[in-house]
Order: sequence, then C-alpha cells, then structure tokens
Amino acid sequence: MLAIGLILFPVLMAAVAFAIPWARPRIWLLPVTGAVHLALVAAVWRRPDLAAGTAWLALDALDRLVLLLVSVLFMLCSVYAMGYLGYRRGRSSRVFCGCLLMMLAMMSLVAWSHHLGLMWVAVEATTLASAPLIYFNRTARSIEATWKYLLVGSVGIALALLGSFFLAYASWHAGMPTSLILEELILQAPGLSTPWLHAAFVLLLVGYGTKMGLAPMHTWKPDAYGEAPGLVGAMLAGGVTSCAFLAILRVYRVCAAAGEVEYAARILVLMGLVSMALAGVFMVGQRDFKRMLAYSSVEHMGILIFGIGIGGAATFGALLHLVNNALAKGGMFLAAGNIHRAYESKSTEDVRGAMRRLPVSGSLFLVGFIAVTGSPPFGPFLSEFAILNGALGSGRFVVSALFLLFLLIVFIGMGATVLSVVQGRPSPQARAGGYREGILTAAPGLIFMGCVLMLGLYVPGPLRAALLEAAALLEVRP
Amino acid sequence: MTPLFETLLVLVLLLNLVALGISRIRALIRTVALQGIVLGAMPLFVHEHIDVRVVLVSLVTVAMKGMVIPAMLQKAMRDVQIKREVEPLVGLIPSMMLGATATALAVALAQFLPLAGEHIVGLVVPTSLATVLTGFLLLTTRLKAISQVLGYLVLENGIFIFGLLLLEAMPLLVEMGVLLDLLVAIFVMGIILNHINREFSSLDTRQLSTLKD
Amino acid sequence: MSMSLTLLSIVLVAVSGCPGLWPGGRPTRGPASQWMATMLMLGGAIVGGIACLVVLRSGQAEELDRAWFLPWGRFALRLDALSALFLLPVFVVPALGSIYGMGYWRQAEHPENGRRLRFFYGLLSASMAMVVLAHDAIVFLLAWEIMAIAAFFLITTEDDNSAARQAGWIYLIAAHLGTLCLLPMFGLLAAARGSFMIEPLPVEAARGISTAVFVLALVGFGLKAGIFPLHVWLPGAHSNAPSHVSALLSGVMLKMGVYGLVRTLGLFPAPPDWWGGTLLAVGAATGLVGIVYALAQHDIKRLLAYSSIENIGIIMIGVGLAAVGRARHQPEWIALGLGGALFHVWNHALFKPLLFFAAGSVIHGAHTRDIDRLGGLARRMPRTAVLFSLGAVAACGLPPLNGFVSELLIYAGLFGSLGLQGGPTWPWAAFAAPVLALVGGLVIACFVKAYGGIFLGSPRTPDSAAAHDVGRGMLWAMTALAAGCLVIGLTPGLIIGPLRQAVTAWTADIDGDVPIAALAIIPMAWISVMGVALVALTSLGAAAWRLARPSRATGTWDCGFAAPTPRMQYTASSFTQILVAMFRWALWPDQRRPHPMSRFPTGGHYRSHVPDLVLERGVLPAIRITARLLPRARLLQQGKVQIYVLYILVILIVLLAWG
Amino acid sequence: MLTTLIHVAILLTLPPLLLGVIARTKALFAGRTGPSVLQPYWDLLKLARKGVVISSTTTWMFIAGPVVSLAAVLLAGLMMPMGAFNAPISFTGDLILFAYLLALSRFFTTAAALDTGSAFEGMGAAREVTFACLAEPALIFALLVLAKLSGALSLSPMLHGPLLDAWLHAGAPLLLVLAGLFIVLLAENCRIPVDDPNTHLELTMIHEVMVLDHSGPLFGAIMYGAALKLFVLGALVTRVALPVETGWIALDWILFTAQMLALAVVIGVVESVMARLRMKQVPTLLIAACLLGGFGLLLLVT
Repeated sequence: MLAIGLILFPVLMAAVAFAIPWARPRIWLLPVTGAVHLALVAAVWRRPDLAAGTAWLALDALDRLVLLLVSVLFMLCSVYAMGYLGYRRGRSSRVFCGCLLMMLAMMSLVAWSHHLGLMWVAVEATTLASAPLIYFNRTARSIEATWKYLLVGSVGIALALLGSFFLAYASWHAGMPTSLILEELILQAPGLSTPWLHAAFVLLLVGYGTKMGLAPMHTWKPDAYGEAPGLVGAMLAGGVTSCAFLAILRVYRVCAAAGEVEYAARILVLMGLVSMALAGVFMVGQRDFKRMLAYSSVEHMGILIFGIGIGGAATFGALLHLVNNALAKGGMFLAAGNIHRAYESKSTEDVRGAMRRLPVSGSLFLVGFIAVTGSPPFGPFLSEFAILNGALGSGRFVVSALFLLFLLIVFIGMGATVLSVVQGRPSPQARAGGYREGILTAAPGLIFMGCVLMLGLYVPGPLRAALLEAAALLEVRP
Repeated sequence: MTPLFETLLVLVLLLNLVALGISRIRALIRTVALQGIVLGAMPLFVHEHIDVRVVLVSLVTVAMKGMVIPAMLQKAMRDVQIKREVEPLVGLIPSMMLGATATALAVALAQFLPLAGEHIVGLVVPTSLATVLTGFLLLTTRLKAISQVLGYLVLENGIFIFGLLLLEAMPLLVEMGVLLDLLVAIFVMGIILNHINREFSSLDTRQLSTLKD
Repeated sequence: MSMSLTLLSIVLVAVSGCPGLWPGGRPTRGPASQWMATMLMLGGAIVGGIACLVVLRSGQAEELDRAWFLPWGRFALRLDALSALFLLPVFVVPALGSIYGMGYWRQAEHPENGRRLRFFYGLLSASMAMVVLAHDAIVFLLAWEIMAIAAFFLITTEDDNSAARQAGWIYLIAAHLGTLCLLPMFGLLAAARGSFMIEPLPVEAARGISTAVFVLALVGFGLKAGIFPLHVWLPGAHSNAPSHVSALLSGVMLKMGVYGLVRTLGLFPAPPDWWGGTLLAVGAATGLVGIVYALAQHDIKRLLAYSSIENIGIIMIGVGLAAVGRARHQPEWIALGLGGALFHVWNHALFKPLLFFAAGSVIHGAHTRDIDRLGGLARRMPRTAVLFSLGAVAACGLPPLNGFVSELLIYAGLFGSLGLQGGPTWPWAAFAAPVLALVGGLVIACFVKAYGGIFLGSPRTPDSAAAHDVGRGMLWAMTALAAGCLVIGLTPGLIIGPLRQAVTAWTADIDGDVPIAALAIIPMAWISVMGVALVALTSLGAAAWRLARPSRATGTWDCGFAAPTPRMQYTASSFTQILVAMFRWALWPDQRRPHPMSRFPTGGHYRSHVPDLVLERGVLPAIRITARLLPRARLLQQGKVQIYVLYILVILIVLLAWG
Repeated sequence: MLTTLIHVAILLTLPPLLLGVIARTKALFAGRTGPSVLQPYWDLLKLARKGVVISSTTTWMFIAGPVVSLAAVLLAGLMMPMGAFNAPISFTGDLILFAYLLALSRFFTTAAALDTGSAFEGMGAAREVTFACLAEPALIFALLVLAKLSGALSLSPMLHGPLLDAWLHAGAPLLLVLAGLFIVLLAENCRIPVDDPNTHLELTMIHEVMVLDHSGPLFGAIMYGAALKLFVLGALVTRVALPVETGWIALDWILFTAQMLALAVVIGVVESVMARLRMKQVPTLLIAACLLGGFGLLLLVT
C-alpha cells in the first residue's frame, strides 16, 4: 500500500508535470512531491511494519536506508531547483520537472523491489529518466555527455540483465524452482551451481558497477556530472549511485548466503582499490572542478565496495559511508553549481576567490572538501576510520597501506583544485557578474553540510539501529 | 524438441555475421530487424506445449524488435541526411573474422560451463554469448552513432536468447518491462541521434570526443 | 572539580571567536566583538590555569568517562599532571596572544579576515586543550584534526597573498599525511588493546605491533612537531601567518606533536634501546639543522621558525634520553631527560611567543621582515628592544633566564648516561651533549645577529628610521611573557615539584614513582643564588657607570674613514657569512654575486638566499614530478565511446578469468 | 673561610699579572727587555681614571657589554677550583653553568660591538661568535671525560677526584683532552695562533677590533675581564695538566701560583714561536680540538 504511494505518487506528479502548460505551478510540484515522499518515508521509518509488502516489493533495513537518502536528497534538491529554474527562465521546465519526478519514482522502486528482474527494470529506468536532465543545457558538450552516459550505461545494464538470467539459471541448473526473488534466492543459495553463481556475480557487479561508476566502467561519469546542472549531479552522485550500490549489495547477499564470500570479497576489494587509484590519478592536476567532483565520486564508490569487501567491522563503516557520501556529495554539487553559475566557467583558470565572490557556496565547497577527504569532525572520517580498522583488524596490512596511500593522493589532487577555486581574489569581470546566491540556492547546501557535520559528532539512535540491522543482513559469513 | 528451433539458432548466428559484414546502414537495420523477428519466433518452439503467455511474449517481441524499433531507426535515418555507409573502425572483412572467432570462442566456452541436461541448452548458450560478443564488436568497431545503437540491439538480442532458457521462470511483467525499457532506450537514443545530427551535422562519433582529460 | 573547570574554560575559549561571526558588518561591532573575544579568552585562561595548577600541585589525575553518541569509542577525558603541564601553555599563550592581537590585528584595520581569524584562534586553542585531555583515540583524533584545520585557516588568514596560500597548502598536506599515519597507529593500538582507550599496553599485546606503532608515531607526531626532515611545512607557515598566530603555532601547537609522542611512548612498558637512540639522533640532527638554517635566514620570522625547530630538537634529545632510561630502568635518566624536555616545553612556550610578538611589533613599526633592511630600532622602539633582548637571551639558554635551566637538566641527564655513580651506562647518549653545546654556540651567533641586525647600529632604510614603538596592549602581553622568563630563570626551584608530578604521571603505571632526588640532584637554590648574584653585580656595574664622569658622545670611530653611511654597516647576512660558508655543504646557499669584468666595472648586486633543502630540492621536485607523471594515465580517458565500451568487455573477461 | 678569602683575593688580583708575564716572555724571545710584568696593572689604573667617549649610535647595550661580561666571568671564576683547593661555590651541574657564563659574556660583548654599527666591530663580532661556537663542544667533551673519570658532576670534586692516578690508568684520553683544552684556552682568549692581541691592522683582529669604540673604564673592564677569563680557563688547564698537591696549605697556594705563571710563560713561548693562522684555518684547528676531545671520550667509554 505504502509502496504504491511512494512509487506511484511521483509517477502521477510526473505525468501532471508533463501535462500542465504553466511553468510556475509545475516548479511547485517538485517540493510538494518531495515533502509528501519524505513524509511517507518518515512514516515507514517510524513504523516499519507499515512497509510489510509482497514478495516482490519489500523493505528491509538496507532499503529503508537508501530510500531515506533518496528522499532527503530529492527534498533538498527540489528546493534548490526552484531557485535554479528561477535563474533559467529561458529553458522549458517541463522535461526537467517531469524527468526529475520520474527519477524519484524509479529510485524508490529500486529500493522497494526484491525481484531482481523488476529491480533491473527500475535501474534501467533511472538511466533513461536522467538522460534528458543531463541534456538540459542543450549544448554540444551536453549532447556528447548524454550520448556517452546513455550508451555506456545501457551496455552495462544489459550485462546486469544477463547476470540476473545467469543467477536464475544457476538455480534452475541445480534443479530447483527458478526464481529471481531475493529472499527465495538466499534460501536456496547453498544449492546454487557455483560456476554460474560466480559468472552471475561478476556480470552483475560489472553491470551495476557501471551505473555506480566503479573504475574502469566509470568513463561516463566525469562527462555526465561535468555537463549536467549541479542538482542533477547531486541526484546522480547521491541517489542513483546509492541505488546501484544497493543492487550490488543484494547480489552480494546471495553470494554470501551461498558461502562464496571469499570469492566475492576478493573481487570487491580489487575493484575498490582500482577505483580509488584511478580516481586519484585523474584528480591530480584536474582543472575542471565539476569533473573533479565526479572523480571524487568514483573514489568514494571504491571506498564503499572496498569496505564491503573487507567485511566485519568495515561493513558498518561502509554503510555509514554510504550515508555520508550521499549527503556530502549533494552539498558539494549544489555549491559547485552555484560557483559555476557565478563565474560562467568551471575551470580553475577563471575561477578564483569563490569565498569572496560567494561567501556561502565558496565556504561550503571548502568545507565539503575537508569533509569528503575524511577529516574530523565530519561523518566520512568516522566511516573511513571504521573501514581502516576493519582492514587492520583482519590483518590486511598491505591493503590498508594502499588504502591510505590512495586517500593521500586523492587529498592532494582534490585539495589543489578546491583551494585554487576558493582562495585568492576573484577577477574583476567575475566580480562584476550579476549572479547572487539566494536563500533557495544556498540553504540546501548548508543543510547537507550540517547533516554531514552532525554525523561526525552524533549518529542518531534510529539511524544507528538501522545501520546495525543492515550490517547484520550483510554479515552472514560462515 | 523441434529441429526448427536449432535452425533458428543457426540463423541467428548467420545474421550476426551478416550484421558484421554489411556495409549499408539501412541494410544493417533490416538485418537486425530480421534477427528480431527470428528471436520473436523462438519462444514458440522452446517447449512442446504452447500457452498464451508464450504466444504473447513472442508476439510482442516480434512487434518490438522486428517492426517498431527498426521503423524508428529507419525514420531517424530518413531525418538525418547522412552518408549511408557504416564507416567501420575495423574493416568489414576483419570484423567478420573477429565475429567468427567470437562465435568459435563462445562455443568453446560453452563446453566448459556446466549445463543442465536438456540438449537445446548446448546450442542456446553459445548462440547467446556469440550474439552478445557480436553486439560488443559492433559497439566498438563502428564509427557512426546509429550503428552503435544497432550494436546495442544485437547485444540485447543475445541476452534475450539466454532468457529463453528461463521462459517459464521469468514472469510476464518482467519480460514486458525489459522490452519496454528497450523501446524507451532506443526512443531516447533516437532523439539524441537527431540532436547530434543537428549539432554536428553528422553522426560521426569522432566528433563526440571533446570531453576528455 | 578541576576537570569541570577545565571543560568550562575550554568552552569559553572555543566560543571566544563567535561574537564576531554574526552576519552583517556594522563597523561598530568589530572592535566590540574583538574586545569580547579577548575577555572570553582571558576568562578561560584564568579558570583553566587554576585547574592546571591544582592538578600539577596535587598530582591527582581526574577522569571523565561517558558513553557518547558515536558508534565507536567513548567520551573519555583524563587530566593528569602530564596533561596539565602541556595544558597550561595552551591556556596562557592564546590569552596573551589575543590581548596582543587587539593592537596587532585591529578589526578596523582588517575588516575582511579579522572575524575569521578570531574564530579559528579560539577554535585552535580549544582543540589543542582537547588533544591534551583526550583519553580515547577517537576523541584525540577529532581534536587533533580540528586543530590541524583551524591552524590551516589561521595560516591562510591573508589568502589573497600567494605566499600564504602556498604555505598553507604545504602545511595542509603535511598535516593530513600526519593524520594518515596516526589513523593506522591508533587502529593497531585498538586492535591490540581491544578498545580505543589510550592506556598502557600489556607486554604480550605490545610485542607484535610496537615497532610499527613507534615508526608511525614518530612520523605522524614528528610532522606536527617539525622534527628534521619532516619540518618542511614549518618555516613557511610560521612566517606567513600573523605574528600572534605564529606565536601560537610555534609556542604551543608544535608541542602537541611532542605530547603525542611522549604519550605514545608512555604506552609501552619495555621499549628497545634503539627507540631512544633514534630519538636522540633525530633530536640532535633536528637541533643542528634547525639552528644552522636559522643562521642563514634574513627574514625575522623564518629565523624564529627555524629556531623553533632547533628547540624541538633539544626537547627530542631529552625525550630520547627518557626512552633510553625506560629501556634501561634508570629513573634518573627518565627524570632528567623527560623533566628537562617538559621544562623546555614550558620555557619555549614563554620565550618564543615573546620573540614572535616582538618580531610582530617590529613588522608593525617598520613594515618589513627583512633584517637587512632594519637596524637602529633600539633607539626608536626601546621597550620592544629590551623585551626582544630578554627573549633572545632566554632562547640562547643563557643564565639567568629560564632557557638555561631546562638545558641544564638535559645536560645533567646526558652526563649521567655515562654512569657516573658507577651505575649502568649507555655512553652513546653522552655524545649528544657536545652537539647540544655546538647548538648553543650557534644559537648565540644567531640571536646576536638577529638582535644586532634589527635593533642596533643605525637604520638601513627610511622605513626603519621612521619606526615607532607599539601600543600598550602589545607591550603588556610581551612584558608578561618576559616576566615569566625572568621569574622561572631566577627561581627554578618552583618548577621542580610540578615537573616531578608530570614525570611521575608518565612513569607511574610502569616504572613506579620517580624519586624526587632524581630531579633534585641539581640544587636549584644555587642556580637562583648565582642568577641573583649575576643581576646584582650587573646592576652594581650599571650604577657605577651612572656615577662615572659624564662622557662625550661622537660618531662611531671608523678607523679614520671620514663619512660612514648606514649602508656600510655589517649586515646580518654578512655577520653569519663565515658560518654559512662553513655549512655550505649542508645549506647549498644560492648566491648571486656580481662579476666585475670591464676596466671600469658598473655597479652590481650581491644577493644570497638559503632555500630549505628538504623542501626546495626534495619535496617540491618530487611533487612536481609526480604531478607530471600521473596525468600520463589520462590517455585512458580519450573521449572515444568505443574504447569505453571495450573497457567494460575487458574488465568483464579479466574478472571472469581471475575469479 | 680562609680558603675562600684567598681564592677571591687571588682571583681578583692575579690575572693581570699573567698578561704581564706573557708580554715579558714574548719580549725576551724577541730580544727586548719589554715592559715590567706589572704594566697591565698600571694600564688598568690609567684607564679607570680616564673619561669616556661613546658613539652617538649606541644604546644601553654598549655599556651592558663590558659590565655583564665582567660579572659573568667573575662568577665563573668563583666556581673554578684553584690547584688543590675547592672553589668557594661548588654544586652539582656547576660545570654547565660555568660554560654558559662564558657564553653569556660572549653574547653581550658581541652585541655591544654591533651596537656601534661600525663595519669593523661587526666583523670582529662575527669572527668571535663563529670561532667560539666551535670551542664550545671541545670544552664539553673535556668536561665529559673528566666527569667520567671522577664520577662527579661538579668542577671542584671533578678536579680533586683521583685525577693523578687517572693519569696512570687513563693517560691517553687525558692527554688528548688536555691538548683540546689548551687549544680552547688559546682560542677563547684570542691568543696566537688564533688571534694576535697586539696586531695593529684592524682587518686581522678578532677580539681587539670588537672593542675599538670602548674607552676609559669600559675598556678597562674589558681588559680586566679578558685577563680573568684567561686566568680561569688557565686554572682548569693547569689543574688537568699537573694535578699534584703537597698537603701543606701555604705550599699548595704557592704551587698553584707557580703553575699559573708557568702557564703564562708557556703561552708566551707558544705565541713567540708560532705564527698566527690564516682566518680560514682557525675553524680547522678548533674542529681538531673537538675531535681530540671526542676521541678521548671514545677511548674512555669503549
């Protein structure tokens, strides 16, 4: 019942957005939908029993987590969008609002769907819904970005579908009733035929990993994030990636239930380190601060996967990091969007002294950098420290050393770019620009960073409980 | 199990090679359309008993893969007045060779995979893998954006073939969802193609490499 | 009781900067908020200072241990004598600094960054206090990193100046590298202890990890303390920050590194000899390198920064001796080594801020940091001159000021390592004593140069000729510090009690209490007597001079040369030219001297500049090379979608094959 | 008590005599009769009565120079035992205070030199601090060796410890140390071969050029201080060289005085037979002194 509300209401609103001809009310649809959605999610959090769904649509702790993230992101981004669309009167907001709402619906569906086939459909749908958003600016560069996003993404997703079929076949092959419903798969996991399971895991990891942006399938990411409007970047980096991660976690649960943890963990750790390394390499000397954010997102996806691969204490850390990353990225992308607007450029050659030109966004950008590179008192520090402790505790010293090394490279690469953006004096023509940050465009970022700061000093009880529950779901090691 | 089914599979393999070897885009589109129709026919022959679900699936598949999508692409071609050649990155003959090798590899790989007793499986899995690889070949060796769309279609076809194995396992809803997604994907790609052409007055992906590090 | 007092004062200090943060810039609020900030700082300092003194007197440790809202660790604080000893400067220096700042960094003169500076000034002080109090790794790391970041914002107060930006950037990298060493260190400790509490390890738990922990601690804390060769961030940061910030960084923040190292060493029951040996060697090297570089500088604040490095070296020698003492179970060595080191921590926290304040006043008055462009200020800023000279004498470790006493303790310990009372010996430590002496000699050269170049002779530029003495507030702050130096120097006996409590707090868990005799082998009464005698004799001489017949004043005699100009004076650079040449092999000074060619050579300029070898020829080139090499990998991202799809296929095959 | 009085008396009166003896010795070597050995006293009296000319650029530091350094050296002298007799002031660690008092006097002398702002005095000050900071470690090495031998951390017991039989069982280290100490003595007191006290070319001077602008009582104080310094360090050297004592108080005092005068003669001889080194080579000499001390310690502890 609630599921229907959470998923269909945004779809309905999207339809309305496409239908009605007036821009003003259309813009208002966003925050309204966001608020309703958030309210429903809150209800689910208060009374999980409300979420008692069918075998296809269910909601465990993990899903609740992702659902909350998506909802919060959308809420704040929709507020931001009102300010943003105010600046972009030239553009028709029809497609923009419609697709944004559609994205929300599909992401909620991903969180809900426990049928791998259905989940696949939803994930692919998020891709399709977000493509027009990336193309919002209608420039040659944005077309190119959209094209790559679409093609690379679709190919990856296609592999995920193949992977799902493999999984089904693995059970069919073992002579069991085939089904792609998560719970049933987990039940019959021990009997699954191992080679098919392995193949399925790799395919699904690569497939959803493409969506998540793990190196080397991350290639679409810098282009898409670089060209999309700031809030779309926030939705992609915070929401869509989380959904893809959720998909991978579900597959991982099947593997774990089948007693194939070592196999899966090995691959996850490898992919995680590769992603961190590549991201770091591309961040050093990065001139374009939005592309830099994209690579930072790649790095953090790597950290998530790495943490899951390490397992044990690190699992909790990885899940906490999921929350931190979504919020921090949201804040940084919104700030980056404002800076981009104000300077009409996203290259460090032109952008200087953002802290003087845009006090709030500039400071947010700097603070966000400090936060996402894992410095106290912000959330990511705790989660990364937990992951590191997990690695050390399990005696993986080399891996831990690499982890730290890559963190350092990322810090240096990111810091050079961020500092040159925020420090110094803006050029005269930059100061002359008409753009001023309003409450609508500044406040959401502040709220994001506020949450990140809070998570560094205080993890609320319910969240903590949910995290523990979710970690327990993933900790079925024999 | 009918020998017809195996013939269809062989036909699919042949169409892969044709798709790799063909030089005109319109012809390529027709080839893929034909492959779609063949695919659509397959579900009818997987099992003896034919229930309404299977028929529905096959009809929708034929309609989508065989008619609607090709029609959309043909229209896109008509809208964008461009040279009709495929412009391969790798020559046609070499890509056919590669396709043949891919097929051989697929068959070889299928020997390693533990397969359930049913004898059709022995052919289905290699065919689907070969088709997937063909799709990758088209995606990686063709310069025109539209031929990459076709590559993606072939890739999907390959996956669909594997899906035949789980025909009864896979709920109708999901089947339809998959096809719908495919349709929308191609639709959006078509729009993007159109914009690309308007922006760059060509579909040459060499123009689409300004975003890099 | 003292714990709650301390927490109260920490809160006061932390919020001291907040009144100014209120948005909207009515000029009237600026000074008001600055005044408020200073008052809060002072209040915090007084309350906290009392608490520290109570603990130092009784030696009773106070603990606070609460579960908190984070998934890991507990909110555990511990205030023992060792913490209190480090805590006192943390309260005193910032308070004086903000008083000084009221004159030095007036809100009216710095509307753009004044508020930010005061906010982070308070935050830095509070976080350092938390570092010292933390009894749980998570709390420690939180405080540690807040400290690092606050310091970064303070260093880049003038972020429109590129030098400050670069200094801040290098500092930030160093700080983060340090943190990245501390994370695994605490991780290992936690894995060994099973909890994040910072408490001594059982021997068997320590066995596996001790070496790794020691190395990580040495690098992680050494980066903060600025031991050679990890000092690279220090000179730039100190010279580009506002002077009262430099005072805080050098006087207090460096000591946080020392504190961390001492605490970590305190966790290990039986450290091997080589730990102490390493620390002694590092200390000696740091002291020597620091002072040699200081000699070669002609920027006052860079000079002071390098001299801080030298003092850290001296402290490290003491700590190293203590480590050897623990390895060899020699309470005397521990007491003298650690006692001397901790005592020097206090002394350095008194005279170095004094010197930085004085340097700030000079910059304030004469608008340059270049010693070779100053001179003759003693007649124009007499009070500042006297205060600077006091600081200089203290920094040289000369009697009757405080610097001498702490070095005396360390010397005594080093001599003691020869096993004078026929006890066991570890003579290698003794070889640090001559190094200490050499350093002492060089320090004198360095500060004679500094004082002479800045204050003596006649002004070398119009600016310095027009210099004027500074306002009352600034003088007041400096006077307080100078008084501290003098009092401690004349009555060092007062300090022995607190020192013993602190040393005992370090040893108690493992080696038991330190006999007071160990610290009291030096009769401090005699030191006082000699100091007083020295002062008395000097003032006697001065009195005699007053009574002497009126003297005639003329120009300086120049061996017959008629018209000497200020430019003919010996500059600070030429003063140390011989020494710099002597250490050319270590300094690689870059000197541009004119080569008069023609028969009637035209005028030429001689410029000499001594870059920091590790930074300019080691770290920066390394970074540049990496920055040039890494982007090679960009070939992976060439924008061809075909290639991108190929990556997917490749990784797929690789994983399938590898799995 | 009596010892203290005698100690102070000798400390205050004897030093200028050494200067006289040195000058006399050199004169004899040069084949001149030379001034009387008491000449330094007359000079001091004359200076004390003269007026003072001070440079208009100077500050209080110019006065503090001579005053502080004289005070410091006096106190140092009170801690240095004379021959067989303990110093009036002796406590654990006084040897460090001793070394640092000498350093204190150097700080103020050189600062006072810079106070005039004259190029020549700056040059002299530069040389002074440069050479002194190399003499410092040599002195400490020597003290380490003596401390190790005597097991004491204070000058008086250190020099009355079993120094005599130390010569028997640890002769080599002591010899090295003695050589080092002698070099330090020459360097610290600006004697040939390090510095030539009665050269007349400012460019070649070290100590003399620093005090060019001091005149009258101030200059007297400086001269007197220099003599004291020579005497105090000399006492150390002689004690290490000949740690003999008879046991009869009067005899020991005479013995000590004789030793000091002998030392003065030796210095005179050295100054007469040697040429002063080039400035560049002075550091080499002092580093050699350090190495001597270092080897001494090494021999002792291994």
